[in-house]
Amino acid sequence: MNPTLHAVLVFLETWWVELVSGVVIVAVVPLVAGYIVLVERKLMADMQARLGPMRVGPHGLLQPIADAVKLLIKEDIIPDNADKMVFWMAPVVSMTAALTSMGAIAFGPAFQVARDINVGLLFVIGVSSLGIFGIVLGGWASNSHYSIMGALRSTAQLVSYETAAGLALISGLLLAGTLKIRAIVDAQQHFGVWFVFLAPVAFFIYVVASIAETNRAPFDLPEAESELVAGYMTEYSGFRWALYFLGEYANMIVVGAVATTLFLGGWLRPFPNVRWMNWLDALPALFTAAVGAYCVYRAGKQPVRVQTWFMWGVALACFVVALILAVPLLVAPLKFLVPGLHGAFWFLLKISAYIYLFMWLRFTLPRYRFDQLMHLGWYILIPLAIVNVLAVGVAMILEMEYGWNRWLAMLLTTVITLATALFLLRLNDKRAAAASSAAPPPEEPSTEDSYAG
Amino acid sequence: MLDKVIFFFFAGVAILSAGLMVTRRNAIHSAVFLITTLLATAGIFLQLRAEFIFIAQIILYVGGIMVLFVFVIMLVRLDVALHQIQFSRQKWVALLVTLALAAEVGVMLWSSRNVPGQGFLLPNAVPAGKLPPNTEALAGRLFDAYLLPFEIASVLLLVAMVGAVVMAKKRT
Amino acid sequence: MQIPLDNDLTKRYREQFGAAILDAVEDRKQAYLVIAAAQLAEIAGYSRDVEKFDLLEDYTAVDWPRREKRFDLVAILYSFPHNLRLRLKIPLADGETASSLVEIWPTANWLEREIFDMFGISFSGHPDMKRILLPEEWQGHPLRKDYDILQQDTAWVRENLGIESGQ
Amino acid sequence: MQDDAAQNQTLLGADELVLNMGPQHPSTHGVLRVKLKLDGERVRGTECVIGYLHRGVEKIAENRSYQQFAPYVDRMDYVAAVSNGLGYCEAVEKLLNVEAPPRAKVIRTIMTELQRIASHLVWLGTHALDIGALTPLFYCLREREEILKIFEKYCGARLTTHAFRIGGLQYEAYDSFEKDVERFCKDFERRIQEYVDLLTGNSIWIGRTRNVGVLSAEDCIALGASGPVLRASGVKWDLRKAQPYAAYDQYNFQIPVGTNGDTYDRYMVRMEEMRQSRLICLQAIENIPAGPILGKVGKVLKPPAGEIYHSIEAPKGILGYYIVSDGTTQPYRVRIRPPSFINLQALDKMARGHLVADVVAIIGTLDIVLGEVDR
Repeated sequence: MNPTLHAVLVFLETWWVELVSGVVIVAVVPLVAGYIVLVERKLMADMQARLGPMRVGPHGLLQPIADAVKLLIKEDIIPDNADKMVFWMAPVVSMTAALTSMGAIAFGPAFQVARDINVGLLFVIGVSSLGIFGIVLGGWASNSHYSIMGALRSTAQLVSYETAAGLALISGLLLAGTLKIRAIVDAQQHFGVWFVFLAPVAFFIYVVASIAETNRAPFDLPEAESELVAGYMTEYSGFRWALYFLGEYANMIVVGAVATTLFLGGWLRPFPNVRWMNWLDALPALFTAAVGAYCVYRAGKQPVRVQTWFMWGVALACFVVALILAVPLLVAPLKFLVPGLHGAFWFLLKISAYIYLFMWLRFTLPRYRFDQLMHLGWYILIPLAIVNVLAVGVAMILEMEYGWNRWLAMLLTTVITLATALFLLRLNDKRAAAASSAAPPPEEPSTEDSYAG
Repeated sequence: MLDKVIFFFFAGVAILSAGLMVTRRNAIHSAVFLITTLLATAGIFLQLRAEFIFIAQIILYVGGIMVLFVFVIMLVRLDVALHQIQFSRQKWVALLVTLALAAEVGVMLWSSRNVPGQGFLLPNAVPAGKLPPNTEALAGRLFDAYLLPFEIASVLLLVAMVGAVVMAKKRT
Repeated sequence: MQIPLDNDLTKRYREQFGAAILDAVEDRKQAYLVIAAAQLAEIAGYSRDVEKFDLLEDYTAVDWPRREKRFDLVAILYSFPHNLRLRLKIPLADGETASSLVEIWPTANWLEREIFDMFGISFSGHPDMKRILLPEEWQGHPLRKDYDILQQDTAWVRENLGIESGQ
Repeated sequence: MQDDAAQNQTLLGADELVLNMGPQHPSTHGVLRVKLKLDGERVRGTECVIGYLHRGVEKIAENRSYQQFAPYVDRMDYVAAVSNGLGYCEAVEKLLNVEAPPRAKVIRTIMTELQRIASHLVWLGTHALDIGALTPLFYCLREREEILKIFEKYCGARLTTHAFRIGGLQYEAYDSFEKDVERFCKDFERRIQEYVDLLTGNSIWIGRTRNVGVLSAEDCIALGASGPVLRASGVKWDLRKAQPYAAYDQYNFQIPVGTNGDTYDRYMVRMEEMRQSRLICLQAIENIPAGPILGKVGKVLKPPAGEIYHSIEAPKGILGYYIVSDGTTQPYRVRIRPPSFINLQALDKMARGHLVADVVAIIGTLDIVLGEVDR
């Protein structure tokens, strides 16, 4: 046989799962991101006493597709004085980084592209942090003041909060004792408890830092629309802009997946080791079936016949998914499918909850100012994260060397870190009080550089 | 076969972008090519199954140091640099140093041609399963055999960091 | 309905500035003093510091093209302590400059620019005497009674469209 | 604008960055252009470029009869058209020496106070949006909608209402007017609580507004800033109390004042003003006197020669009309003292030394409407 052909065949034989998964990620994530946007708009509308998108498809269900088509055919504007090469490249970098890092994430025990990479979690974090180059270079290449200010803010913000996020992750990794994603989840199964209960402070720090890393409100300063118009993407339009947008939402999925893997038990169902809670296994199927039933109920109330059909279609899809989730439970020969399918369900559910939290915060909170953001990162989160890492380390030594009860040891770390947090906040208040009592006259610019760090 | 293709791809990218990095006039472009070089090198590390080095390269050099590089470059006015002389004129010295370096590398490669497990130019890759997981191996080494040097190094870094903070505070 | 005014306030003003107070009138229960432009700064300073008219509520002008001094500058003062309003009228001929009140009431800054913009009265000692509402290249001052928009319009049409007139 | 050499030297020794904010910018509330001189993100000076919306309202007035000009004033501060109309009608009435009948005065008061609430709601929503809180805007617009519905039922228009006529009112209050107003006021108390829950205690909100854009009482008076801006710096002064017009002397209400004169105080003052306006409305609908709604004015208005200055407490500050009559049917000169125009002058003083993000908060807290700034 031709050696080249042979090599190709061997390659395909060895790697076909990974290749297919990779293609699926690249193909599906943009669609998912589009629908996350729709969900976000719908939720925002619901919280703001209005309806949100209603025109395209029943209840606006086809809105993301309409948006995508519009963005694709929109004129692609490149400013005259822009640095063309960098301007072209920047959004692609953002998007690529987010999608690549998704390769190492395990969406359930069965769905992972880079299976045996030894540094799984580090890979995800490291590669997703490369997305910053897209933002910085895009902001620089646009040759606009707003863009470059957005880019500068973004750099400072990411560098600061990545530190806090990394330290928070270390607390969790100490507990897991490995960087492999699968092993991290296994460790939680072995412990019989999600790490969020053992290291709640670390989880909290990671939540805050991950909001900041994904540039979401209340930390969306790089693109703060009321100050910097759109920050680094001011000059972008059409599909390039859409790439940034997709990158941002893909990043949300990534940070959600990291938090889920490390702190929320990955694809484990709640109470994974408690035998009498096994009825929870039926929940995924019941849940999707209930969604389907609701769609059937709503189908009759649609004003237009097309919409009724559409609702029936959605209901049907839900029932099919429910069936897929239920059949392996009931039919013995298919039992081997259960962990994979249900794992994926729980994993996606947890990510969704995490992203929902992001959205909820966005609709509720005002935006931080840049110096306040830096202050929060450097004066509170980072010291807190350092103390937390130390405390968790000490607790683990207490447990392993001195045979302390694990819960007692971990409770101690939490108490210690919370006390530190209180102390830091007090310190912070004092500083703020001192600053306001000194009341610097507005003409006198303070010498504190808000980009410090 | 595939290994070779991947290796030559990464190596080619690394060398090409290194050359471009040196010759670009625009500092941001240089930075972009430096990033590409570093990423390509990281790719070679990954191919060698040195996963930890790979990710350390990406997180520290690309994600950390290069971000700060770009950050600083953006704060500096580029048009000033455009009018300055790009290369220093000591071409002969540079040539001499390059030749010396090339000779050293050549001698090293030539002398290792007979060492088992390494070829003249293309080292034979070790099969995947044979290597111990190198993150754990590295950690074991660092915190076991080389604990003291490791700690000394970290104290040094800490001192440098504190020093930088003190200097920055003094200036303002 | 204009009647001459002779209350304590006007008496104090007359004592202080004598001939500079050209007239004191009450019109529909509202008082105004007509003062000479030369003394404007002193009278304004006195009004703020002694009579406690601490707020320059408004500052504007009226054009009377047929009069010898065609403009009236009108400053509307308000006193917080006395809850009292007073108008100062300053007759001004075309081309004459008034002294700026920015030093006394910083709020006069934009108001004087607006008067300059609309009437073409310029103020000496103003930190930034230029148009405020209309573009820099605008010709003429629209609130003058003899202002003609057609002139400007025709000029614009000639320059930009290359035809004689748009009307 | 007193730049000296030392101030031009920035922290890094670099040149100042001049950033154009506007005329098209999401948070300049219209077509305002602010040239910001920046050192990094710190503001070293501002310069407002205005006039993009200039329509020459004062010139138009000279070519219209007194009645014809009344609808034009609605287009100045278009989020508080009723207040503009009240000021103009009362000024012309003073010029004519007539007075509106008591019933008209009370209905005017109710409408104007509703308009004040509506105007403050627009301010609150957009101000919160500028600071990054998305949700209050929609809550505010929901309540404003109720007010606009009352306006619509009363006079058929929602935004530029032309609700009043010189001498009184053209329209009798519709049948369920009192009931509608009462229902709105009853609901509104609960609604204000929603805004308070979202913003007042929120530490980010406090962080963004406390000590931002401080304006002392002296600065306010010197710069002519009026309305809530003046009251937030501690001056307990309100034209509705100081020189009552319409029917304000009949009702009990408080003048809220702040202490620091910062953005947070202005927020608190306006929130309290909405509550007070609600109380005024509740008092007023209890007893609307019967009687005619239009005073004795002729079909053709020919005020005797002379002049008048009349000002009212509009939602944004002192709104004054200086009208000169030469005895004909058309005003000889109408000068409008726009509160937004004069309050906007304080921007430079307030913004210096703050960050770009604060400029946005300060523009929001000044509550300007560019239609009125430019006229």
